[in-house]
Parts: sequence; C-alpha cells; structure tokens
Amino acid sequence: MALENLDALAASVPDGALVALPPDNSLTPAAFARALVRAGKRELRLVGVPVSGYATDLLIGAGCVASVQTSGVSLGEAGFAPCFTRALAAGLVKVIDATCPAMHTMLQAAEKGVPFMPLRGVIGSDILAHRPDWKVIDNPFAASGDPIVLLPALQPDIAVFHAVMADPDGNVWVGKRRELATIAHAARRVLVTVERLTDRNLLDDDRLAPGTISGAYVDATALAERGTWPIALLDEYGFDAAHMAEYAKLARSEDGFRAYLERYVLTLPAQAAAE
Amino acid sequence: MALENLDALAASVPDGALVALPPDNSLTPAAFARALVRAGKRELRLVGVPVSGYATDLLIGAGCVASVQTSGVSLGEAGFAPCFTRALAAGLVKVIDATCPAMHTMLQAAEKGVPFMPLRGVIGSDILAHRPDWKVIDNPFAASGDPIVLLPALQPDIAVFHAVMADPDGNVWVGKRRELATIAHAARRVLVTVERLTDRNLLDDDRLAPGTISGAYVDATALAERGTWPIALLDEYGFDAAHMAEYAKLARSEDGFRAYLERYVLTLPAQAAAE
Amino acid sequence: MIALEERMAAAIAALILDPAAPPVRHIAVGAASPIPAAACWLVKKGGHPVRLSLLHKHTGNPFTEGTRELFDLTGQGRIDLFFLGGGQIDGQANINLIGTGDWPGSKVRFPGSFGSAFMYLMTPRTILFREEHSPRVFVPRVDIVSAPGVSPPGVFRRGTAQGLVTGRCVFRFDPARARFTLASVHPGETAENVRASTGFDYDEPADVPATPDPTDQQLALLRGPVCDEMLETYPDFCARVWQRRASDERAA
Amino acid sequence: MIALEERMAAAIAALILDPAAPPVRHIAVGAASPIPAAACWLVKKGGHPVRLSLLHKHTGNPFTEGTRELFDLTGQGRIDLFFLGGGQIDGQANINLIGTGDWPGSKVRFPGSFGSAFMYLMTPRTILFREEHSPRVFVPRVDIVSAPGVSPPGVFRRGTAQGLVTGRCVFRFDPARARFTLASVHPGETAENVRASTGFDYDEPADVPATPDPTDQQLALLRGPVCDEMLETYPDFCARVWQRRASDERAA
Repeated sequence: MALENLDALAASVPDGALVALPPDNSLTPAAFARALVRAGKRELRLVGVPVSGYATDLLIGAGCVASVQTSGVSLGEAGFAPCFTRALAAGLVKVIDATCPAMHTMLQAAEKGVPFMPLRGVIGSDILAHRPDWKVIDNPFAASGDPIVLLPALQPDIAVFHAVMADPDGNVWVGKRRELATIAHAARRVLVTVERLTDRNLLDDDRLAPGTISGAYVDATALAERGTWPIALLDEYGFDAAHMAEYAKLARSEDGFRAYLERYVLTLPAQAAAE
Repeated sequence: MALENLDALAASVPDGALVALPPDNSLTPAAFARALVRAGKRELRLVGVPVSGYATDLLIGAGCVASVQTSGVSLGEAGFAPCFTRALAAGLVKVIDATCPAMHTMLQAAEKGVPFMPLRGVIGSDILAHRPDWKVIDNPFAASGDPIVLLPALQPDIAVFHAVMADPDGNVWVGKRRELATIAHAARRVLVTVERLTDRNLLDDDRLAPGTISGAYVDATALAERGTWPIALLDEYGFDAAHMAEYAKLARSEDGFRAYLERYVLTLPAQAAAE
Repeated sequence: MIALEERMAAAIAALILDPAAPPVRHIAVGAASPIPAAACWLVKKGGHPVRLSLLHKHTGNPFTEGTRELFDLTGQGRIDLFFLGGGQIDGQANINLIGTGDWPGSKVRFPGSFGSAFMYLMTPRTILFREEHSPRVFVPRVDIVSAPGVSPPGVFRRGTAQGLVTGRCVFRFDPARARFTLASVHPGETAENVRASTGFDYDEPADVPATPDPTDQQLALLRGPVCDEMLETYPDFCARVWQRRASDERAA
Repeated sequence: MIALEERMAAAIAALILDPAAPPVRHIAVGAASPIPAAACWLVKKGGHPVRLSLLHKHTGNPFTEGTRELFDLTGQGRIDLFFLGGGQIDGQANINLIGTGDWPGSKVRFPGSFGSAFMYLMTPRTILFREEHSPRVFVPRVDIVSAPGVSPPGVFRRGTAQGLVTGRCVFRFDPARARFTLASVHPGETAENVRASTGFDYDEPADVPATPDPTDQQLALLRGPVCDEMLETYPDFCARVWQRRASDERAA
C-alpha cells in the first residue's frame, strides 16, 4: 500500500475510468473530487453508490464527466444538483438511471464474483425499459409464472472514498459505514483518502477491526484533512450547510460555478478554505 | 427486546425448528446449546453457517437433532465430530451436504428477500446431484453456453449466536464477527446470548456501532457468562483446548458422552464448570 | 396559526394509524422527506410503539450497512410502511421522479428514482405525499414511470399506495380499481378547488369532509419534541416551519 | 532429524514458488491445514512478499465478514492459491471430503466438503496435500466427488490442481490429460514403493529425483518464526512436530 500526495493520487485516475463514489452521507471523498478537477480529468464515468451528490455535481460542472450511472443526483436539502441538471439539458453528460437497491445488487454481484444477481420490484418501471443490460427471467424456483429482474455485475475500475484512519498495512477505518466495503471488494482499484494516520494495526484491535476495511483491498491512500468537507465525517466534524447552500447558489450559473472553482477548488487547498 | 433467562430462552425454541448456528470460530452459542439439551428439545433441523462444530455435535449426541444442513461437521484440531459420525451411521440424523459459499449465498438471498442467488463453481460436485433444490441454468448474460448454479433462499426459523454486549434497545455487539448480521437479517427470529449488559446505546457510539447488530433484528437476549466456552470469544477469553480434547475423548462412546452431559451440561451451570 | 406542513404531517399520521390498515411496527423514511418524518415522530412521540428508521439522520442512524440495509430490510418484509413523493403523480398512482418530456427528462429533469422502483412494490403500505397540488404535478398520465402504482397479476408485489396527502387534500387509493377517491379537503379548500387543481380523474363522495386540524396536543408535540428530533437532519425545514435553528441552541 | 511435516512443508513451498507458475500475491489457507500453513509462512518468512489469509487464526484474522469474505475474495479473483486435502483423491485429481461407500458416506463419513466445491474451480492454483499415502486414500476413482479435478469445456473454471504433496512423494498434475506425473520421492522412498502405495495410475519419468531436503535456513525458519506464528492456531501440531506449547511460553 502506497501513501501518496492527494493530487498525485487524483492524477493516477485515467481519463475515461469507471469511478464509484459513495453518496453525500457516506464518507464522500470531496477533497479527492476537487483534486480530480485540479488534475483536469476528462470523460470519467461516475457510479453513484447508490446516489450522487456534491462531488458528482462538482465534477460534472468542471467538465470531467462523460456519464453518471446513479439512482439520483441531488444536493439534499440544498436542492437539485445544478451542474448535473444544466449539463444533462445541454447534452454534455449522459445519465444512466437505476434504482438504489439495483446499484447495491450490481456491486454485490461483482463483490461475490457472480455474473448477475436477481432483484425484486422494478418491473413496471420505465427504468427497466431503458436498461437493455437488465434482463427479466421467469423465477426458476416458482411453481407458476413469476417474472424477476436479473442485474449484471458492475465492477468499477476505481472506487474512492474517505476514511478516518489508515494504518501502515493499508487497512482503513470507516466506522459504521460498512457499506463501503462492498465497493472496495467490487472495484479493480481502490483509492482511499484519510483524515489521519495511525501506527497501530487496525485489524489487530478487536474494537477497531469491525469498522476496518482490510488493506488487501486498498491500492493507495493519501492524507486529506477534512476530506469530506463540506459533508460531515461520522462524529469527527459536522455538515457545513452554509457552504453547501453557497455551492448550490453559485453553481446555478456557469459564472457562479467558475467563481466557486476559483475560490474553493483551483487555488486554495480545500482544508484551508474550511477553517 | 426481552431479556430472558438462558434456560427460558432455550425453552422458547419449538421442537422441529430450523435453527442456524455459527461455527466454532464465530461466537458459537455453546451455553445456549447446553440449555437446549437441558430443555429436551427434539427434531431440531440445524443449519451450519457454513460449518458445524461442538454445539452441533453436542445437540446430536443428546438426541435433539433430526437433520443438519452444513458444509462440514468437525471439532477442528480435536478431530472428527464423534456424535455426528455415530448418529449418521446409525441413521439417527440426516445430513444435507452443502459447500461453504453456498450456505452463505442461500442466507444472503434470504437477507435480500430474493428467491435465489447464483454461485460459481459446484458444477461437477456430487453435492449438486444430491440437492434437488439447487438448479443449474444457462447464464442469461453470457454470449455462449455458461452453466451456473442457482441456490434458493434459506430462511432459518431461528438464528442463535453469542455476543459480547447487549444494550437496553436490544442492540448487540459482535465485534468483527460481522457475518453474524447475515443470519440475524435472514432468520425469522433471532435469539442472542450475551456476556454482559451495557447501559449505553451501542449504535449511538461511532466506535461501537460498526460491530453492532441492530435490535431491529433481535427478538430476545439472555445473559450467559462465558457463553461460547469452551470456544474462544474474541479477545475476551481464549479457546479451552483441554476441554475440547476431553469432549472429543468422552464423546467417542455413548457412555462417555452421557458422562460428559452429566458433568458439564445437565447438572452444573456451564460457567461454573469453566472456572 | 397552523402551518400547512403541520396539517400534512397530522394527516399522514392519521393514515399511519388508520385502524383499518395492517398494524405498523417499523416505518422507514427516505431522504428529503421532512413532512413524513414529522408525521412519524408525531406518531412515536404520541406514545405509539413504532420503530423508525430515518435514513438520513446523521447521528444515531440505525444502519451499519448504509442504504443497502434499508432495502434489505424491506426485502426481508420487515418494513411495513414507506413514503414516496413524485415530480409527477397520476390517477393510477404511478410516480415519476425522473423527469418530464422524453426519457430521461427532456423538459424538466428531476433528481432520479432513488429506491422507489423497489420500495413501492416491496412495502405493504406506501403513503404518497406532495405539497404542491397543481395540474403540473397531478397529471392524467406521468411522462415517465419511476415506479408503477399497480402491477399486473403474477408480478410479485406486497402493497400499493394507501393514500396521497397534498397541500390541499387527502386522497385514498383503491388498488383493485387503480383509482383515487377524495377523502378530505384541508380547511380553506373546496372539492371544486381540488378538482380544478388536479390533472387526473378521481372519485368523490357527495359530502367531502374537512381534514381535521391537528389537535393542540399534536401541535405541541410537533413544535417541541418532534422538532427536536428533526433539527439535525432537516435544519432548513425546521427553520422555515418552526423558526428554530440548531445553531441557536448549541455551539456549531 | 527432519520431520516428515517439515519435508512436506518445504515441498509445498517449492511448488508455491515454482517459477513456471503464475506469481502468487495472495494465498488463503483453510481450516485444519497446518502443513500448508507452515509452507506459506516459510515462503513469507523467507522474504517473499505474499499476503496470507489464514482463516482459522484466532487473533489477527484479517476478515470482518467471516469465511464469507474468503469466498468472496476468491470470487473476485483475488486469491491466487489455495490448498485442499481429501479423504480420497483419485488419478483425475477428484477429491472426496464427504465419505466412502454410498452417499453421504455409508462406510466412513468424513467431515464434509467445506468450501472445496467452490474453491477448486475458482482459484487459479490449488495444491493438494495428504500425509497418509496409501491405496485407501489414493484411489482409482473417488466414491463421492466433493470437487472435480477437471471440468468439461464451457464450465467456468479458473484453475486446477498444480500438484499433490504426500507423505511419500510429490506429484504434478496435467489438467489437459487429467493425469498425475510423479515428480519426486521423499528420502527413504522409492518409485516402486510409491507405485505400490497408490491406487490410481500415473506417469513416471525414467529417473525419479529425490525430494530435496529442507535447507538449514528453511529448518531454522520452520522451527523458529514459522512455529511462532502457528502456535495459537495449531497448538497440537506445534507440540507434535516441534515440541513447543504456547502454554509453556505464556500464561494461559
């Protein structure tokens, strides 16, 4: 496991990569997203696990994104995602709609190394009609006709998330955000930004091991203090609602979004801006 | 969530129930198994998740068990499971053979509320030939023929395991033994024995929440100090190899097994015997 | 002065506690649903034993496997009631969270379907809610179906909409006929008003009752303990409806 | 005096490090496999960078999702090498962990298949091991197939047996021909001896080399740091082979 500089870590993402991002309530790698903008990445294919928020909207606004597969893009109480909405209307980004449990199921199929998994529901939704990669079969275990959706495994090229701690073996502590283990297991390459480093092995401590993702899945880490800001990080720091409202307001126009980038992304380290 | 007496908790298990038990390295409810013997339960259908050890062998020896669905029954370094082997030869118990990942997959299907899940491998094993409830289909996502096994969801009537702590809301702390969440999610009824009680809410503490199973899944708990003995409990106490060797030796004969029951199960509280 | 959000929360609480409906043990509330969240807290703080899983509660969130745990819980049959809104809702109770115009929302794009395509079929009871009651929202036929109101025989489905609570009225839904019936209109509204504001057809009794005002006890609960529970998750909502800010009450 | 277990561990280590085989980054070791565990530690303590996942290590176990995590890791293609034994093993490398006689083991019942029916097909390399080398174990055809040695075309399979290490010799396996070849015999054994002790047919070169003795460095590693790592998980094995007990070295 290599410890890298945040911008070097972001620079390692190839243009066009299929990148899985957790939503705004689950250790979003916001500082990493800003570093991707600074690195000028292009044609990224984002995967919202299962939905998308600030980081995705920022990357779309900055022109880094070709497509986003997700069950929803929103800034929560701050409203619709302005860059996503504008880029979609302008035909600059493609959205591949899903429904939340389908995103989880497709990633779990990749986690288990099976080519597909079934999911109940969904039949009758227009999502299904627009997903030629999803199939409906007759449940082989039912006595009579019982249509059920099969979803293909979804293996991201890269999964990125923020964690509280990393140890020298590359184990990272995500606390109760255990769902991040699934994208770590499913992806080909896993990049983790961390709030801080620790010397002790996280898996050797019975109190910390339950919230730890093994370094077996982690390819590289980088330090990023306040790495989820403006989003909350467990009990470490809270949600910066004022900043999110400022983002939502500025991002409503191209000019405003450019001003946001200048102020918070391109010139200043994000953590300094957060003070 | 009700806090009950250990023997009352065991008495609440109906004869004939499909009971999921974790293996000997994952918070085995050994004291609970001894209480089931004292309660004189009959015709239990045990499910090894994914394998079976001391508790299953003890229950079989005591005549509590009609069948065991499992991927293996063994006492680890202490050797073959003597009561299981003897009862199987005598036709007193039925074994339904599986392979470990199939047990996990069937329980995960129940956890997700889907009627089946696929699993790679298994084709060519005689296990498949003896599981009419497992089906082989042609992978609908493959370009050419690609047979793959589908396994039905397995929903235990009851899942039982031991935990370190329970809080007043019925949340229980299992530490890194997160896999127990799957049987808790999959089963109709979940009984948990615990080493001790705590006053604080385990899910409210970001350090304890990752190793906690929500009380939403827990139907009843009972105190059972040294509840996994002679098996280890995380970093709380170690494996009692001498006792397991004594069990393995005594259980080799019917008389020896009766002596074991008299000494450790029927007359003495197990924790006193362990001192 | 009773806020519309308070009326809607009380109306939803009445549907939750409808004695004719199956009992509710565990209710889940999705993202961006402050009015249903307030209704659930109102039920719970009113002394009814019910387990609430509020997905977007930052602290004390009951899940350790993220949103997947909510969908798995629902798959297991453990969630008795859920709430769904809609950018469009039609008379067959189809909901559209994707957008208007052609796929995937060529006129107006909404955020997306979230879990609706699963939850609507897998939950025994769904209460639909939408504050804006206009022909723009309540349409004869949704442009895009995020989740269908009813399903053909043979499609696995545990339940449908129980009702629809809007800023003007309460509808009940009959899945056998795939049709709404006006159940009550909020004070200040009339049956004619509702008809004019609704793009879909529905049934209407000869006498349409008024939606009861929240009781004084309910208002006290909403403004006190319910707001206390919601401050962290829905700060803007609490500020708007109850003029309370978490930051006024504790250091940030 | 070199213990047979030490010879077998060294022979397995040589197979692990076989330069002709694909490189090994992550090895998993199942339950009740002390000799393969010793071989893996020998490789690692010998300075080869390899990740070991030892399922039954009580402390420092790398998994937080139990054995499921091992099988998921394997499904993901992250486990390069695994070990399997067998109550019976036949000349096509079929293994039987269920029992002899009729299903499910009417003559002798073994513990069960564990993960073999999955791991054998999903792991790029499997090393088979069995200390007892007799016609009772190495049979023409296993009574019951826990996991097949080879699979027909079209069946998804990542790998087969690389070899079979016994108390008498080392075999290599050729999946294309579904047949073993004798690779070396341990000191004190002869090709004739092996033939007489083996129930299945196999190929044999004109000159059968001797299995090399473990080097002094290997023996020092096995008896020191390797045993240190194994004491907790395999106390009986360490006591038998190396006359060391954890309880002698620390308070229980």
